[in-house]
Amino acid sequence: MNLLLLILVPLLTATAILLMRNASQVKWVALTGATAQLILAFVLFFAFRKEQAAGNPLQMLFQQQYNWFPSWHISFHLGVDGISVAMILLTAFVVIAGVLVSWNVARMTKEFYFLLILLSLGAYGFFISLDLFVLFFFLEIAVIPKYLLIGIWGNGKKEYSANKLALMLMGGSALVLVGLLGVYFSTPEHTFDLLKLSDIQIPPEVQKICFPLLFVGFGVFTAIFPLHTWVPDGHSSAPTAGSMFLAGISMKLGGYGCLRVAVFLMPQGAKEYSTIIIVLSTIAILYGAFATMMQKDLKYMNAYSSVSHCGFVLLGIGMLTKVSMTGAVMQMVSHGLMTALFFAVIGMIYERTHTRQVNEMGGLLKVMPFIITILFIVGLCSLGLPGLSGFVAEMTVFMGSWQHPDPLHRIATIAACLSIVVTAVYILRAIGQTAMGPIKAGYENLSDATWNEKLAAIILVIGIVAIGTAPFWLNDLVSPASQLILEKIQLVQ
Amino acid sequence: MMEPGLYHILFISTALFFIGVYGFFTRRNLVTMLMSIELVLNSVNLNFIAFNKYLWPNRLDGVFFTIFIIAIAAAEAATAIAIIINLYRSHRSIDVENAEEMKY
Amino acid sequence: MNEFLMIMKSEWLITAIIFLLLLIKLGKGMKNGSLLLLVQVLLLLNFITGFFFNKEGSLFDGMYHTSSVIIFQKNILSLGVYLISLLFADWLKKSEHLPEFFILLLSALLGMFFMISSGNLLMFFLSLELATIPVAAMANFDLGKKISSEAAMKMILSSAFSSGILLFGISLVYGATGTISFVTLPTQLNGSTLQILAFVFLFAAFAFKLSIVPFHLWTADVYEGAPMATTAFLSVISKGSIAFIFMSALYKVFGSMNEIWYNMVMILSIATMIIGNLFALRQQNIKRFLAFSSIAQVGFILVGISSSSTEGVSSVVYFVLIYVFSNLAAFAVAASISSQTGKEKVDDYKGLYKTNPFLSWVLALALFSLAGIPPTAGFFGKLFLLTAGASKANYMFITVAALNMIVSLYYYLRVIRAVFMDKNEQPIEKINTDPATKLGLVICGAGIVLTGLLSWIYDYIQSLN
Amino acid sequence: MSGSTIIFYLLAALILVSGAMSVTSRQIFRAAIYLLFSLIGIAGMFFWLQYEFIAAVQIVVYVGGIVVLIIFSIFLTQQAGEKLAKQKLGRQVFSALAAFCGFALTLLQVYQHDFIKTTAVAIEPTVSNIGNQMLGVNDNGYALPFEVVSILLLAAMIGCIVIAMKSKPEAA
Amino acid sequence: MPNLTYIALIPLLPLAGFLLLGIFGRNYFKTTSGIIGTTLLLIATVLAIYTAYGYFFEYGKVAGVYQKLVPLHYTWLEFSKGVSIDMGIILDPISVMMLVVVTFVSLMVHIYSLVYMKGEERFPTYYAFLGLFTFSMLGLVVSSNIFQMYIFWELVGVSSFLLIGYYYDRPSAVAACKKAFIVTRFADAGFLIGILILSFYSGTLDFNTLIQKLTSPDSVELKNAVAASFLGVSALTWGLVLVFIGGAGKSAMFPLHIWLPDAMEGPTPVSALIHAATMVVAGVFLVARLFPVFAISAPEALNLVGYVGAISALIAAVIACTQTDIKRVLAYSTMSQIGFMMFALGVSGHGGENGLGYTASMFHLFTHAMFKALLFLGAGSVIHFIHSNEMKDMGGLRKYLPITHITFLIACLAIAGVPPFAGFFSKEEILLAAYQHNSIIYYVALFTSGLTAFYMFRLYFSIFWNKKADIHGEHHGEGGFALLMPLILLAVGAAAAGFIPFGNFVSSDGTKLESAFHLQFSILPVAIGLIGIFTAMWLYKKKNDKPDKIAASLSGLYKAAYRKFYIDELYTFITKKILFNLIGRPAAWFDKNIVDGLVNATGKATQTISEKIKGMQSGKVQQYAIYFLIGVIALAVLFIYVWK
Repeated sequence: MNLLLLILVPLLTATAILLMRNASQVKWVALTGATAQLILAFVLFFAFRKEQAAGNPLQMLFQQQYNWFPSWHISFHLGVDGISVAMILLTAFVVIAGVLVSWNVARMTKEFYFLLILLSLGAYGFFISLDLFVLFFFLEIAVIPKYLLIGIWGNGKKEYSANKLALMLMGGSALVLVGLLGVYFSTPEHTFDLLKLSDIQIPPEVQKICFPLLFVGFGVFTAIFPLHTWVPDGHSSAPTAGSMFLAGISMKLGGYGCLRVAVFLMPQGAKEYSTIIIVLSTIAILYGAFATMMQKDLKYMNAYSSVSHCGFVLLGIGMLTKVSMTGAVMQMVSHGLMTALFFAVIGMIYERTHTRQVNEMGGLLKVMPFIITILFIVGLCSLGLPGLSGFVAEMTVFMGSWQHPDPLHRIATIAACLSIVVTAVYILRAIGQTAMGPIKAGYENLSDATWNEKLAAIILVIGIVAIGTAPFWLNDLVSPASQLILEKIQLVQ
Repeated sequence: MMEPGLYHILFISTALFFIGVYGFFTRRNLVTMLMSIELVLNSVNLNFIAFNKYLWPNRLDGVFFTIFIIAIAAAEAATAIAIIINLYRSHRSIDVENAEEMKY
Repeated sequence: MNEFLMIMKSEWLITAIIFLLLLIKLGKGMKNGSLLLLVQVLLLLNFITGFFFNKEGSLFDGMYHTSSVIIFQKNILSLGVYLISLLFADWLKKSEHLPEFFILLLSALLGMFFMISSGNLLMFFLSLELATIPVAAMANFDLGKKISSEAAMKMILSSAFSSGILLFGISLVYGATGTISFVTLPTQLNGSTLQILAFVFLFAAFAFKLSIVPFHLWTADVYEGAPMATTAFLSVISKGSIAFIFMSALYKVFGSMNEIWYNMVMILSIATMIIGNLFALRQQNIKRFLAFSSIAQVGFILVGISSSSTEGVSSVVYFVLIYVFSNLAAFAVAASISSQTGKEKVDDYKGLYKTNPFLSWVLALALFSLAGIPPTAGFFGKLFLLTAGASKANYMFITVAALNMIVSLYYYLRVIRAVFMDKNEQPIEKINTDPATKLGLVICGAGIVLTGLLSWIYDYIQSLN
Repeated sequence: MSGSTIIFYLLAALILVSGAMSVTSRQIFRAAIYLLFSLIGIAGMFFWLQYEFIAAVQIVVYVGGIVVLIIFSIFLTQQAGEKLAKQKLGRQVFSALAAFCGFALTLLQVYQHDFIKTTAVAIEPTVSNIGNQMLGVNDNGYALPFEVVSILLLAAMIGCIVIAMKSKPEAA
Repeated sequence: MPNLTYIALIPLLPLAGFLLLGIFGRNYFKTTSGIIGTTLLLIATVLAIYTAYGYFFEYGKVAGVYQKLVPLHYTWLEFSKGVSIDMGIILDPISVMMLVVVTFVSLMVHIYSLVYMKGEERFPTYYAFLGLFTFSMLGLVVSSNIFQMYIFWELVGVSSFLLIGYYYDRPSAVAACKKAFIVTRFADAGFLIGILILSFYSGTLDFNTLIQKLTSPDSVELKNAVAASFLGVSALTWGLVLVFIGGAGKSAMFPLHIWLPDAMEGPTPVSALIHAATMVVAGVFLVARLFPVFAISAPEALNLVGYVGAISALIAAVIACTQTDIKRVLAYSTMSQIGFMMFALGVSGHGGENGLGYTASMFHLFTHAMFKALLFLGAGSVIHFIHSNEMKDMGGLRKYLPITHITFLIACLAIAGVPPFAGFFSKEEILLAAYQHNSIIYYVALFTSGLTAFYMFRLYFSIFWNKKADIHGEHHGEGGFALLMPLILLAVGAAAAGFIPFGNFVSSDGTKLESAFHLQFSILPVAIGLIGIFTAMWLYKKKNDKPDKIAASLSGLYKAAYRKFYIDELYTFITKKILFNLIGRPAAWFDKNIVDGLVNATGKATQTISEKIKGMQSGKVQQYAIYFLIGVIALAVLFIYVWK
C-alpha cells in the first residue's frame, strides 16, 4: 500500500475540480474523489490488518521516506500505525458524507468542493506523516479552508466565527511550532523524524517546557478547556459540510497530535502534567455537558457537546494507560462519525425548517421520518447507547481511567461517568423538542431526505454501527499502538 | 588653554553634529533642514580628517571618505532640493509641518 | 581584464543596460510600449545570465568581493526587478518618464549589487547612497501628486539624517580601529564602549533602511505616497538587499560582538513584530497596510538573522526570495486596481472575488504566503526563519514570534474577508490587466507555491554557503 | 599659547557659533550665510590640519556648489523678508534635550576611549598621492568608489531633472 | 452437553425482526409486520421452552447441582488481559427461567398487539421496537459478563424509551419517555461505576470468575476489595451498592421509581411487557445474578437491598390505593411487588435453607410476570373498550367484557395471595423468608400484602362492578381471538404457576431447595389478604360515597399519597432549580461571558492598543528623526551601561 496515494488522490481531485466547467461536473468529480478516498482507506485498513496478522513487528508500517529539505534534516517520511489507520478511515467516511450532504450548495460550488477536498488532503497528510515538520505542514494546511468555508458559505455571525476559529487554531499551532522547535534542537542530530526522536530520550528539562506547549497547542484543536470557545461559534456558523469536517476531522487532528507527538515523544512531560490534563479535561467534560444543556440552537448544542465529548479524548490521553489511550482514539473515531452525522442531520433539518432553534420545532418525526430516525440514532450514539460507537469509546475510556487507584483519577472518572446522565438530559431534550410532540404549524408539508442526504447518513450510520457492534476490529487496530506508547511511558520512572 | 589636539577636534565635530541634529529636529523650513544635514555631514568630515591626521596617517582612508562624503552630500542636496521644489509646487509651502498628509 | 568582466559581471550588465537606456533617451526615444518590452526582455536576459558564467573572487584590494551566495542574492534582486517591470506595466506605460524611471531603478539596483558585494565601509556607504537617492527620486515620480512629493521628501530627508548617523558611526569606527575594510575590521574590534556606541550608530542606520522599530517611521508614509512600482521596489528589492548586507555585516564584520547584537536584534525584532502588527491592524489603505505588514515581516527576518549560523543565512535568503514573489504579487494586484480605479482602501476590495477572481486568488495566495500559511512558500520561509532563530533555545523569543504570526494572520484575513466574503453593492469592476502583468502574476503565483514545495531550491541556497 | 592654537580656537568658535546660528536664525538668508561661514570654518580647520586638498575641495564643492544651490532654492521657495515659522517650544526643548543627551553620551565615550595610534609611516595627503590612489585599481586604489559616485551623480542628475523640470503648467 | 449454540437464536430472532421491520417495515410490511414479528418470536419462544426443558431435565444438573453453563462465548472488546467485554450466553436456572418468561410474555404481547395496535400508522415501527426490546431483554438475561449485561441493560432502557414515546405527538408521552430514560440513566451511571469498582478489584468482568474471585474467602482480590475503604465502607460494598442503584433504577425502587407511573403513557401491551413482567424485574435479576457476592462478601449491601425493597413495597402500595388511573394503579402495584422480590433477596442468605428468600424472590418474579402481564393486558382490553384510563369512566363492565372480567379476577386473586393462585405460593415463601430473618421487614410486608389485596380489588370492583359506565357511541366487542388468547393463556399461568415445585429448580446455590409448606404460617397472610379484599368490596362494589369520606378523613395522608408523596415535585426541584439554574445556566453564562469574553477581550485589547499608539506615526518627519535619535541613545545606553 503506497501511502502517497492518500495525498495524491485528494490532490488530483482538487485539481480536477478546478478544471471542471459547471457545478454538476464538480460535484461528480468530488464524489468520485471521495469514493476513491474511501476505497483507499479500506484498502489500507485491510492491508494493515494483513500485515498485523502476519506479525509485522514494526511500529509504523508502509513507511516511505523521501528527501525534503535535507539541510534541515526534514524528510517526507510517511507511515501508519493502527491509530493513524483508524483516523484515516474516519476521515474517508466523513469526507464522502460531507461531499454528499453539500450537494445543494449553489454558490461558488467549485470553490466549495475544492476547499473541502483540500481540507481532507490536510487531514490525510497529517495522519500519515512521521516527520514533525511535515505533520505541522499538513496541520496548518487544514486551517485556512476551514476559515474560508465558514466565512463564505456560513451563516449567522460567520465572519466573527471564522476569524476566531482561524486565529485560535493558528494560536494553537503557533504553540505547537515552538514546542516542535524545542524538540528539534533538544537532540544532538537535530531531527524532526518521529521515529528517530522516539528512540532518543528528550532531555527532561526540554520535556518540561515543550510538553505543555505541544499539548496545549494541539489541545486547542480538540477544544481543551478553556481554549474551546472557537468550537461553538465556529461550528454553528459553518455550512453543514464545514461543521462536519470541523468536528469530524479537524478536532481529531488535535487529539491525534496530543497522543502521537506530545505524549509519545515526551512521556516524562506527560507524566508530569497528567494531573493538569485530567483536571482540565474533566472540567471540559462536565462543563461542556452543562453548557450544552442550556443551548437552544441545535448546532450550538452539538458544538458544546463536542467540547464535552472531546474532553473524553483528552481524559483518555491524560490518564496514560493503554486502555484509556485506546479509548481516546476510539472516542475520536466515534465522535468524528457521530458528530459529523449530527451536523449533517441538523443541516438537513435546517434546510427544511429554516431554523435551528429547538423550541421553534416540534413533531418533525411525522414529516421527515428518515431524517428524524437518523437524529435518533445519532442522539443515542451521543449519549452512549450500546451498539453504537459512542458507548464503546466512552466505556473504554472509563475502564482505562479507572485503573489508577488514587483519588484524583477516581474522582475524575466518576465525574466523567456522571456526565453520561447530563448527556442524556440534553440529547433527550433536543430530540424531544424537535422530533416529538405535536407538529408545529407550517411544517406539515416538509419533505424527507433526498437520495444524497440519505446516502450520506447511511454511510455514517454504517460506520457508527460497525464500531458499536464490532468494536474489536477497532480495538485490535488501536490497542497495539497504544501499547507501544504506554511502554515508552513506563520506561520513565 | 591646552594645545589643541584630537580631542579638541572631536569636541568640535561632535558638537557640530548635534547642532545639526538639533537643527534638523526644530527647523520647520525644509531648506533649513537640509542645511542642518550639511552641518551633520561636515562634522563627520572633520572627524575623518582628524582621525586620519592624528591616529592613522599611514593610509588615506579618512581623506577619501571625506572626499566621497562631499560628493554624496552634493548629490543628496541636489536631489533633496529638486524634491523640495517639486513639493513647493504642489503644496505652495515648504514648511515641514504642512507636509503631513499621510499619518497614522 | 577578463577577471574584471567576469567577477563584476552583474554590475557590468546593469551598467550596460543603464547606458543603453540613456542612449535611447538621448536619442529620439521610443514609444513607451516597445521600450517597456525592450526593458522587460533585457531584464529577463539579465536575470537569466545571472546563473551563468559566474566567478567568485574579490577585486580592488578587497573593496569588492563576490561569492556564490552573493551572486544568488543578486539574482534574487534581478528577478525582483524583472518582475517589477512586468507587474507594473500598466502604470509604467502611462508614465511620462519611463526610461528615466528605469535608469534610476537600475542605478539603485546597481547600488544594491555593489552594496552586497562591498568589502569596506566606504564602498558600503557609497553604494547604500546609490541605492537610496535614486529611489527617493523615484518616489516622486507621480509628479502631479502631492503625496508623492511628500513621500519623496520624507524619504530623502530621513535617509539623509540616517546617513549622517551612519557616517558618524563609521567615523568613530574608523577612529577606534583605523580601518574601514571588512577584512581587517573584525581583528580590531575589542568591544570597547566606544565601539559599541559606534556599532549602535551603524546598527541604527541599517535598522532605518530595514524599517526596524523604532527607526521605521518613515516607511509607511513613503510607501503610501510613492508610486506603486517604487513602493514595491522599496519594500522588496531594497529591503532584501539591506537584509543581505546587514546579515553579512553582522556575521562577518561584527561577529565578535555577537552577544551584544544578538540581544539587540532580539529586542528590536520583538518590538518590530509587535509594533508592525499593531499598526497594520488598523490600516485602511492597502499600501500602508502592506507597509506595516512588511515591517512585521522584517521582524521575522531578524529572527532568522539572530541565529548567526549558515542556516540563518540560507533561511534569510530563502525568505527574501519568497518575499519577492509574495509581496510583489500583493503590490501588483493593488497596483492594477489602483491604476484603473484609483481605489486603494481595503473596504473597496469588498466583493472583489465576484468580479476579478484571478486577481483575488493571486492576492489571496500572496497574503497567505505573507501570513505563512501552507502550502504557500511563506510557510516554509517563516518556519525556517523561526527554526534558525530557535537554535539558541530562546523559547520566549520564539514564542513571541510565533504568537505574532497570529496577529498578522488576523489582518491578512481582514483583506481576504473583504475580497471573498463581504458583500458589496458596487464591487470594483472587472479590471483589464496587461498581459505582462498577467504573466508576472502567474510567475509570482507559481513562485509562491513552488518555492516552498520544491525543496531543492532551499537546498541549493544552503549549498551555496 | 602659540599662534596656531589661537587660530584653532578662532576656527572652532567660528564653526560652532555660526553653526548654531545657522540652525536658530529666523532669517533664512542669514541662516544660509551662517552655514556658509561654518563651512568655511571647517575648510579652515582642514587647512589648519594641513589637509589643503580637502580644504580646497570643501570650498569648491560646498561653498561654490551646495550653498549656492541652497540659496537658489531659497530664492525659488521663499518670499523675501519673510521670517521663518517658529517651531513649537515643546519640540524645541525636547529636541535640545535629546541632542544634548546624544552629545553628552558621545563625548563621554569619546573621552573615555584610549585611541591607539599607528606607528607606521605616514602618507602625505598631497594632491598627487590622492590622485594616484583615487584612480588606482590595485592596492589602496579608489577607482571603484569613484565610479560608483559618478554613477550616483549621474542618477541624481537625471532624477533632479525629471522631478524639478516643469513639464506642464499643472496646478497643484 | 449437547451443542447449545442455537440458544443464540433466541435473542437474535427478535433482533432480526427489529432490523427487518425497522428498515423495511414502513415500505414493504405495512400490514404484515405484526405477523412477521410474532412468527419470529414464536420460534424464539419454542426454542426457549425447549432449552428450558433440556436444561432442567436433561443436561443442566450434575450431581444434584444445577451448573452454570456457558455454551457460547466470544471476546467482544478486550481491554487488557482478563478484562474484556465478552458476548456470551450463560445458562443457569434463573437465566433459563427468564428466557421462558420473557419470550412467553413477549409472545403474548405480540399476539395481543396484533389486534390492539391494528391500524396504527406506525404499526411496523411498533413491532420493530418490540423486537428490539425482546432482543435486549433476552440478551440481558443470558449475559455471561457483567459488562454485557450493562450493554443490554442500556438497550433495554432505550427500547423502553422508544416504546413509551411511541405516541410521540403527545407531549405527556414525550415527557414520560424522557423521564424514564433520564432517571434510569442516572441509576445506570451508578451501575457503571459499580462495574468499574468490581472489575478493578476482581480483575475480570466475567460473571463466573468475578463471583468466584469475590466470594472465595482466601482470594487476594476479595481481601483487597474489602480492605480498601471509602467513608468507612469497603470498596466492595460500595461497588455492590452502586450496582444495586442501577438495579433499583430499572426496577423502580424508591426513590428512583418516579418514572414508572409516567411510563404508562406507552401503549398498554408495552406496559404489560416492559413495565410489568420483564424489564422492571431486571434489577431483581441483577441482584440475583450477583447474589453470592452480596450474600457472602457484603451483607451490608444486601441489607440495604432488603430495606429499600421493603420501603418501596410499602410506599407503592399506599400510593396505589389512591390513584384513579387504572394503569397507574397497576404501575404502583408493580413497584410494590418488585419491592417484595427485592426484599426477599435482601433477607436471604446463601446456600441451603438460608437461600429461601432467593428462591422465593425468583418464584415471585415468575408468577408476577404471569399475573401482572395479565392484569395489564386486561386493563388494555378495558381501555380498548372504553377509551379511557380513568376509573371514574368505568364500572359494570363485567357484562361487556366477560372473558376479560374472569381473567382479571384470576389475576387479582393471584396478586392478592389467595390460594391456590400463583401469587399465594410465591408470596408465602417471601413472607416466610422475611419472618425468619428480619421481623421489621416481615411486618411491613404483611401490611403491604393486605394493602395489595385492597387496592387490587378496589380496581377490580371499580372496573367491573360499581356504577354502570356511561357507554355511548359505537363500541366493538371484546376483540378477537388474538386479543383474548393471551389473556386466557396468561390466566392459566396465573392460576396454575404456583404449583410448580420452584425450589427444585431455582435456588441460591443450585441445589434442590425443599420448600416445606407451612399451613399454620400462611393463615395470617391469607387472612390479611382477605380483609383487604372485603374492605375493597365493601367500599367499591356498589357506587357510594364511603371512599370519599374516608379519603376526606385521612385528608393529609391521602393527599400526600395521591400526590405520590411529592417525590415528583422534589425531582422537579432538583432538576429545574439545581441542575438547570444552579449549574447549567451559570456554566453557559460563564462560557459566554468569561471564557469567551476573555478571548474577545484579547482581541479588543489589541485593537485598543493599536489605536492608542497611533500617535507615534504622526506624519511629521522631524518627529520620526527624534524617535530615531532616541532609539539610538536608548540602545547605546542599554548596551553600554545596562546589559553588559
